[in-house]
Amino acid sequence: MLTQAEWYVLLLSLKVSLVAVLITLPVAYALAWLIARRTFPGRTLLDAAIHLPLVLPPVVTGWLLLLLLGRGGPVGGWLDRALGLTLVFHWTGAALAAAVMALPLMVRAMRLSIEAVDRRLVDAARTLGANPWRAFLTITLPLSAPGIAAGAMLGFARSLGEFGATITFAANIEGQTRTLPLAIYTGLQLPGGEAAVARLAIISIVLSLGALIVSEWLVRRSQGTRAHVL
Amino acid sequence: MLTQAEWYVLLLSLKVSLVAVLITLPVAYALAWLIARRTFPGRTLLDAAIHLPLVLPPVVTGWLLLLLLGRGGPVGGWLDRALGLTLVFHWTGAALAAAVMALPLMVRAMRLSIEAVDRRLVDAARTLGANPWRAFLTITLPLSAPGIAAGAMLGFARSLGEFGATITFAANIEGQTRTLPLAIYTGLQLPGGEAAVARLAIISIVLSLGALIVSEWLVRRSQGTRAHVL
Amino acid sequence: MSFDLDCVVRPGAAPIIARFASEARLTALVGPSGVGKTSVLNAIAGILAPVEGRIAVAGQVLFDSEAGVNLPPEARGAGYVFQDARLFPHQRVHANLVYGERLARNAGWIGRDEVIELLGVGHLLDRWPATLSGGEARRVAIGRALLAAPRFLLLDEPLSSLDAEKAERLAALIERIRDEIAVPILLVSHAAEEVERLAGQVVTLG
Amino acid sequence: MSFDLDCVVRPGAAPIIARFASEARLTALVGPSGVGKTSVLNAIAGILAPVEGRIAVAGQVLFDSEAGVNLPPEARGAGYVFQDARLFPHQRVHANLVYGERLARNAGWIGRDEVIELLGVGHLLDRWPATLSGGEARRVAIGRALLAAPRFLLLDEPLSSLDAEKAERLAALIERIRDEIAVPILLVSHAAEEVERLAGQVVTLG
Amino acid sequence: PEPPAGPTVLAASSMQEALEGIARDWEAEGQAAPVLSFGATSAIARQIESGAPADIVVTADREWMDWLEERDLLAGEPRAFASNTLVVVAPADPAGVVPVPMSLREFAQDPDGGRIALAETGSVPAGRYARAALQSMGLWDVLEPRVVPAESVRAALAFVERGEVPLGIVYATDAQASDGVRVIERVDPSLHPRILYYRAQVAASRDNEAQAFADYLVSDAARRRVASYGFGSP
Ligand SMILES: Nc1ncnc2c1ncn2[C@@H]1O[C@H](COP(=O)(O)OP(=O)(O)OP(=O)(O)O)[C@@H](O)[C@H]1O
Ligand SMILES: Nc1ncnc2c1ncn2[C@@H]1O[C@H](COP(=O)(O)OP(=O)(O)OP(=O)(O)O)[C@@H](O)[C@H]1O
Ligand code: MOO
Ligand SMILES: [Mg+2]
Ligand SMILES: [Mg+2]
Repeated sequence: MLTQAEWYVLLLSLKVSLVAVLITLPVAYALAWLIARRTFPGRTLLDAAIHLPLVLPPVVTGWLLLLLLGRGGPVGGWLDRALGLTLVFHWTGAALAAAVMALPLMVRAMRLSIEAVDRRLVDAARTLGANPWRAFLTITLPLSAPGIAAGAMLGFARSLGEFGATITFAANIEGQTRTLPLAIYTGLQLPGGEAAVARLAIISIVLSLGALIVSEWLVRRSQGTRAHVL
Repeated sequence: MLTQAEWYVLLLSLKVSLVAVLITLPVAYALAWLIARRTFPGRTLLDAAIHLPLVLPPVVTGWLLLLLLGRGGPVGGWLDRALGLTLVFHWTGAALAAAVMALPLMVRAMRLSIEAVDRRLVDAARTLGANPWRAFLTITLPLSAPGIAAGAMLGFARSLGEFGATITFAANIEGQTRTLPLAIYTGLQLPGGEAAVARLAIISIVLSLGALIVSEWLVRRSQGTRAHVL
Repeated sequence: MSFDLDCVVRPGAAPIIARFASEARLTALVGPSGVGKTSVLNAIAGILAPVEGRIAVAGQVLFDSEAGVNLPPEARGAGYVFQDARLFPHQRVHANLVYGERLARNAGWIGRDEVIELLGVGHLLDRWPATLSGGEARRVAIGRALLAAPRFLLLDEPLSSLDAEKAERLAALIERIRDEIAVPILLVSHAAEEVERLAGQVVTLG
Repeated sequence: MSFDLDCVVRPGAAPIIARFASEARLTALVGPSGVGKTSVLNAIAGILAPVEGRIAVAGQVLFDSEAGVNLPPEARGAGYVFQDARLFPHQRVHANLVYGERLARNAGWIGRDEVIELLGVGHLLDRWPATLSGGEARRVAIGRALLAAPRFLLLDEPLSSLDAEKAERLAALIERIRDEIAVPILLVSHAAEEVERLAGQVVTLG
Repeated sequence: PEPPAGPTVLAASSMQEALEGIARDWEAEGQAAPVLSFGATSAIARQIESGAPADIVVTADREWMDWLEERDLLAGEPRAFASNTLVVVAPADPAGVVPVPMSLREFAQDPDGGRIALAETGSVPAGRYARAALQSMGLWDVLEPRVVPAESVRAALAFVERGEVPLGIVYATDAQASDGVRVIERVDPSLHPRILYYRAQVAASRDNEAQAFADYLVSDAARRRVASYGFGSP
């Protein structure tokens, strides 16, 4: 059904998107919690900074990543020298670009769910002997699961579709950074590439449909979670 | 401070994004409600279809819009003949592209909030004489306001940043469809265009920061809304 | 017949059989915790559909599985004071109080000012429900139900969490509604003296 | 001294002054609805910080604005039965019951099986809180507080919404805890006979 | 598949097909296949500037090459290895929405004749060449308000293929490859600067084969290959 090259692109896309979502999940949740539950100077600024990759054209985000994380950049140079980690032209760079683009979506969904958690339940946990950290782990975190699920799903979908930042930062290298959207773009550049583009687009669609079904199923399995207290 | 051309781009971007969010809000909310509260055959498929613009590269979305809504397309041809409405090369087309790209983000946020509304409150409203429609308007709708606000904010930010679908569907016409991201992209293509790009990027950032502050302020004004029932 | 029930409700796995007819103006529904009192009230109010059977209140059939009758909650005219207060968290106390009054088709049988006065909630009108004490929330919930001009009342432990004085005042109000306005009342209560004082008939569930 | 309070709490605009010392094993806190009973309990439990003053329970200072003492709730050892049940909606009844037991540093003074038996919640262990009746939820909340091995108990109307038989059983349990285990108890109740039966000292607020 | 092990080539998207053909020839000669990455010329140049581990750069015009040269990022002179021309195209499907003119001049004289799709005339090379040609023909002032600036040549081509505009100006190579358009006019190459594709070796290149592949790109074999896709000689 799929050619070997298509399989390869598909697997790479999955790898990049999964890694992007997994590295972003804890970061996004921590940011969401900070913004939802704490007031501190610069809170709105932090919120705005998180939204930046949404507001800027993806190509600009990719360019900023390149300035910062390219081997000539301040962070990228250090990564390169200290850890031998090169992000540009590497699938980890594609994952990073996808993660940055997915971050604002994930933070928003999680924040919405954290804000909906009844603080009186946290109080109850505290009186029962839970320290703040434990109350967070046993009450706030599980009760905000719908937001985590929604955020993960949004982030995964966004990562699957990420194009502009990836091609600018990580380039378009077969086997490393040519994910589905880049392969589709590459196909669109070829005269008569429409058939290949259509095939790849259908793969994208099927993939996201599959992810959606899995995530809905996971959410429904933990339905008890969402029922309201008497 | 800003050149006249920059002012123009800024105002156009604002117009396009605001219109995109305003036309998408009711549609997104209706879809979110359907998915959150109803079970019907094809529910998951509808959900997947809404996510498509997130998963497909923006350029492909723009291309599909062109196929469908271009003057030669089935819907676009009808719009053109019946209503004299041409979307391609027109700012309404840019707004439509932005709306399509913003839709999945808005639906997800709204759905999360609708699912968090306690149905027992709707029951209470019904016993007090509210028909389903009225109970929806007075209970479900206002209680899901945090999701509406978050969705509107996400959608607005996404619209401000939308590039790929817009340039593919509506092209890059000054005064009609050259929004901030397109202007930024154009600048980036030129050697030495960095200064112009930086100015425009800062405008984008300030704009989204402003929108964020306004939306946070609106949400905080209606804070009573989010307090929990005893 | 004020309340005439012969139905089966099933909120969980176990069926609850409600079969009673009461001529009394005020009927008390008693029974141990978890026996199904709240479920029966929910069925009468129309927010929990019985598996089968028939529910009639004040001569009007609200539900009849055989005849295919199932009035929606808003057409039943129940004045339901829930066991939990269920105030609308996004509306201030005043808006909560008048929610049903605004929707009522017929004129109410009790005035807004009178309700506010009798329940002693006048100083709370501008407050959000989340800031109310337990007893305050309960009183607002009672006021909200009364102001909806209901054709009958369903009271699920209305006097619990009220101090003696306020409970007395409310009991007197219930008596007045029972005797003067002749609205059929179904009262769930665990307090024996309350039941004794108010009820014309006692139905024991389970 | 079991409870020794001299503090001001301010949940809303109006300050609530709590100034009492009680030697009794069980102290009843009474007063009209809205006077501030729940707020005082919240202050003792550590989830509502007093504006100023001092709170000591069983000889231990929990809060002292002058000395800068303010123990976090988890270090106070309160067994708090809230006025609303506040069960954790995402945990089944069993997990709710043992939530505090798992965290307790010292061995509890009552066993899990005994609590389940006495409160009659054995058949509910696998249920979600949202499916419980009012009285069932209250009983689970009581069990959850008892199992946390608390150093003192704060009971906010624990017997409301329980039927006579279960209320009696629970009152007997409270008596036993009071007499045998000598855990200081602060009880909020509107029922005169309950207060009379259980309390060694009655504090009237407001 | 085996990951390619040859030199890393960053190239303008418009050269994709031709470069892939050259790479296949090169591989068939027993060499390690080059790693190809396609994108906008601007993105490629910036990737090199930020220290990306690339060996060879291929651009669709001279400007970005100069930009790289100014920054001492190149090793040796950039050399042109292919050329292109512009054509005026119209939708192949006569049932298009707009009436198709016979020539560019006729189109310019009819103010209701619709719009013309070009690549963005300020930033995309194809658009700049097209503008220069129109200026030489004296048509730019008339046509400027009617221009639809597209993201790239391919996007301009798509507008014509879909019948959204009656005319477009694109590269001859693109028109040749598309079934959706027909050429109604060729643009005289003397009306605009020559359209040349350059290749250069990157200064930071560490691949041993890079020099060899850079040489191969300007060889006769490569010239024959690019010609098969419609490109001309430099
Ligand atoms: N969704 C549900 N799933 C399973 N069991 C349920 C559900 N809802 C209610 N029940 C059970 O149905 C029974 C009747 O509940 P109901 O709330 O009507 O009791 P009640 O008589 O009002 O009790 P109380 O006096 O404690 O309020 C209880 O045993 C309760 O646990
Ligand atoms: N967040 C708040 N904002 C304003 N007022 C508040 C807030 N929280 C509590 N109050 C007020 O503080 C007072 C004391 O409340 P509290 O809950 O302690 O009363 P209570 O004595 O427990 O009453 P009840 O017997 O009705 O439960 C009440 O008048 C209440 O309305
Ligand atoms: O909007 Mo993009 O730059 O096509 O991902
Ligand atoms: Mg009940
Ligand atoms: Mg209280």
